Amino acid sequence: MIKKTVNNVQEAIEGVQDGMTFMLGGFGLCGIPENAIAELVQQNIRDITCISNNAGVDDFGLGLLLQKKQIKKMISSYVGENAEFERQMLSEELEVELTPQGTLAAKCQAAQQGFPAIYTPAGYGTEVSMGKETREFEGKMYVLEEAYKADFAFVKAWKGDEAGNLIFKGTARNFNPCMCGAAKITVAEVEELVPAGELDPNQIHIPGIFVQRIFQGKNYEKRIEQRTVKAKN
Amino acid sequence: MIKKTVNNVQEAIEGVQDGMTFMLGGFGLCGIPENAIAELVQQNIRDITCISNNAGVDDFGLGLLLQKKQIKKMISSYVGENAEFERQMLSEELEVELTPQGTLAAKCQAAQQGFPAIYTPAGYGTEVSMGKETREFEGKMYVLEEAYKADFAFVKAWKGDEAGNLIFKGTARNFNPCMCGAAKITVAEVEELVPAGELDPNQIHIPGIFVQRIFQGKNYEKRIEQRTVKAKN
Amino acid sequence: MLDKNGIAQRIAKEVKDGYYVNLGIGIPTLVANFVRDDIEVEFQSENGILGMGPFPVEGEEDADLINAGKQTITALPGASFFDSATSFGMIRGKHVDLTILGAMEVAENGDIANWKIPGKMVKGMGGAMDLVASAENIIVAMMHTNKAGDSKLLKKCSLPLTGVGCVTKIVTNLAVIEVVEEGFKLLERAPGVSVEEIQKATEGKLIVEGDIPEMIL
Amino acid sequence: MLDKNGIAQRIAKEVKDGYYVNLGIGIPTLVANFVRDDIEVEFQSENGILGMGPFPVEGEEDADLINAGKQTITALPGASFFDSATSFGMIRGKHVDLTILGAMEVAENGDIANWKIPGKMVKGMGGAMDLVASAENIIVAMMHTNKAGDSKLLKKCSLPLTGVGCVTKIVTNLAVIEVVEEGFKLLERAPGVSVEEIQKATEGKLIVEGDIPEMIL
Repeated sequence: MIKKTVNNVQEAIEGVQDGMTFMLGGFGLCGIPENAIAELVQQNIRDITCISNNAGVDDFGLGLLLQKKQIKKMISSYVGENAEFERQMLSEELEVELTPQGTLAAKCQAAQQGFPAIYTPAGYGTEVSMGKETREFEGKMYVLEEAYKADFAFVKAWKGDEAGNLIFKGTARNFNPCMCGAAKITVAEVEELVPAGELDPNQIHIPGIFVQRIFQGKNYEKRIEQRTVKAKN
Repeated sequence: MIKKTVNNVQEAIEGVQDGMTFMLGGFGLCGIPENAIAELVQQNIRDITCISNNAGVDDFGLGLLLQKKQIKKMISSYVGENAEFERQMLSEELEVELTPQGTLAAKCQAAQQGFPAIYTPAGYGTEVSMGKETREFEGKMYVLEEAYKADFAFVKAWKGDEAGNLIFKGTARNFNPCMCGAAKITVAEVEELVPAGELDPNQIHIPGIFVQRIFQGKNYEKRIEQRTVKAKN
Repeated sequence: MLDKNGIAQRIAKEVKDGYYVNLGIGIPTLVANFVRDDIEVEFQSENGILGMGPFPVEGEEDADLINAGKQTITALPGASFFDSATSFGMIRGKHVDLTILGAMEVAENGDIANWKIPGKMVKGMGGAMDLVASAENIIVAMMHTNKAGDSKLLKKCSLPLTGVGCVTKIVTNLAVIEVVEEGFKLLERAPGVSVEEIQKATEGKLIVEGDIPEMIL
Repeated sequence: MLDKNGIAQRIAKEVKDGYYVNLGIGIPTLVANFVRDDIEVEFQSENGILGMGPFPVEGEEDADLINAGKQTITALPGASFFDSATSFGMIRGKHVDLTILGAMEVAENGDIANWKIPGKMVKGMGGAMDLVASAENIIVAMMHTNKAGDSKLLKKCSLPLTGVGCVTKIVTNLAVIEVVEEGFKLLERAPGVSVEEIQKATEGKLIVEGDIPEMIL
């Protein structure tokens, strides 16, 4: 077994530098790598390009990096719910590349699995496909989208083991598995880190080969963006 | 919940016809849809094109269909261990298309996920890429391989529920998940069929949306091809 | 004339037994409330759940269980969770039977625009472009006209497109319309709404053949 | 001169701490027996397991747990199972650090032929074409010459190729050879084998620079 454990978030993000490209898992505030984000804020890593489905909210998630103007460019599918983001975007302090959500997931997974590019119908005939190669297969048009490249992928899982195997929970899974192994170094933070052998090998969502470093995260806030409930009967 | 259960293998394979293309899960004899194969033999469905990593052995797996000369064409990555196969291939009774194993998996999964084609480096510069479109991405050459088309996919899982959700066991998983939803109709046979709600939604390998029919299989033989053991210490 | 709930109620009738359905944000979300309970339907949310249930009872919210609108939800028996790539694999692979979403504009050729207003803050297309590019059955839920009273059913979309030639049906506060090769084919009128009113509110080519029945909710 | 176990033993020294390794059928399978036990290594089998262990104790064979050679195996702590698409995703994505496989022929430019002899029964390439097309570190384990005594290290492969320009190292019964731009660079001699014997058994361009040490097993 190849051990992937590191002692803390500082060791986990060792090597991050200004100007790098990061993938960050999560959908909205669900399943985001809270510890890694906090440490990137702490270390004031700047001029970052972030590949992340969303951009957090004003005071949480990627919003924390935006507040300190650490992000140069966002590659996302949806960036609402964030006033500071809006301000930086409109003032052109922040570069924004909007990509269909499924294309974003596929471009990450293509990088993970060694596919140089994929053909997707999403965005054909829209401004998203402008300047991109398009092609017909059996009467339907597709856009050629190249795999992403990134220096680090920061993901958050529910459970993980020393070998880097990951299990996600509920819809906190989202983009996290697609980003594992899609960057030069994948850093996984988990709510519960267990010795190798404790996870059922049949139930691993992401095999450790896709993860370079794993650590036990701390103080998860797991904020809810839209608390919707129904009355008790 | 959308119920996918059918009562038996006869109902499960309803609609199969001579000349159709089938995907069949399994690696060697591990994780093959034993019940579906037996019923295809029973109903003497002929002129079949099979997309399957292997071709079984003389008296088991796809070998049973070969014995009765029901297969017109095999699309596989490895077809050894089968004397009748060899005879039919050399006598040109059987058409054989050999495809790299990873390409086979990717072409099934592309069909499942609506990708019209994929670019793979496998087979570039070999006879496998002859007549196929090739293309360079960042200095490396790739072969364009189109998604498979099939009428039925027959897969075998360990556990399944009424909603068609599947869980596989060990290396019996192999090609089975990649073929689910990759044909017009996917038929899953399982060792244990349970009511919806009994499987942990976090541990489903294949969501029921990729499966049209599911049934409880019978009399699994689960033959071992190479029984290798070590002495007790 | 229908209100938002009325539109959702009418669209619910398009949801058939055995359908996997993806509901967009806004009016489409309301459709779930009106689906007949004697048919089998499963809701997919593109952030990674199939078999989505209603909102949780207060106190049972789970931060790890949300829908694409970031709302806390529940999972029904038979549900499954999966990653975003698999989720859009379902969508791209045409395994989702029906997509219901809102729009700012629909053109008579089925083009849809619902993600961007030039000069205004752009929030992004989310999963909408993937959904409209792949789904074979796309119903748009929207008001027939915008706040300024201008038609949203146009000859040609003026806003940046989300997808081309993809909308199959439109249910508005005024009418049920099918998008056919020749244009907007009027199928039903909302209660109390005349064909003339619908015609007036429709900029694109409206096809009226024979008697147009009032819709039954 | 080495026997098959000797070749495996020498190759085992190429397996470094932290490597994920894919072993082909035949001599490569034997490599696992010789890997130092003070380093961390995991074996991947392309049919869907990472963390493959030794053969099971008699009576504990599981039909659902085999390797790519269809042999019954075990899973070590930290193992994981996955489907074939994911497995080849690992391979294609260069996550597997070392691939060890057999060959019928290797050319001085790194081409490899190991899957087909025209006119004879063809069993298929299995996963070999995927492995050689993607792996960055490919070691071939084979006899230096075939049964007829002809060299298997050629100027140009005569058999249909499995992959082009991909082999990085070759370990035979006679020598350890690195494939460099100019040809086969001789690194080590097998015990008791002279450079002349290696030269005689090598059809392709053999590069001999300085003293060639005898290999240490």
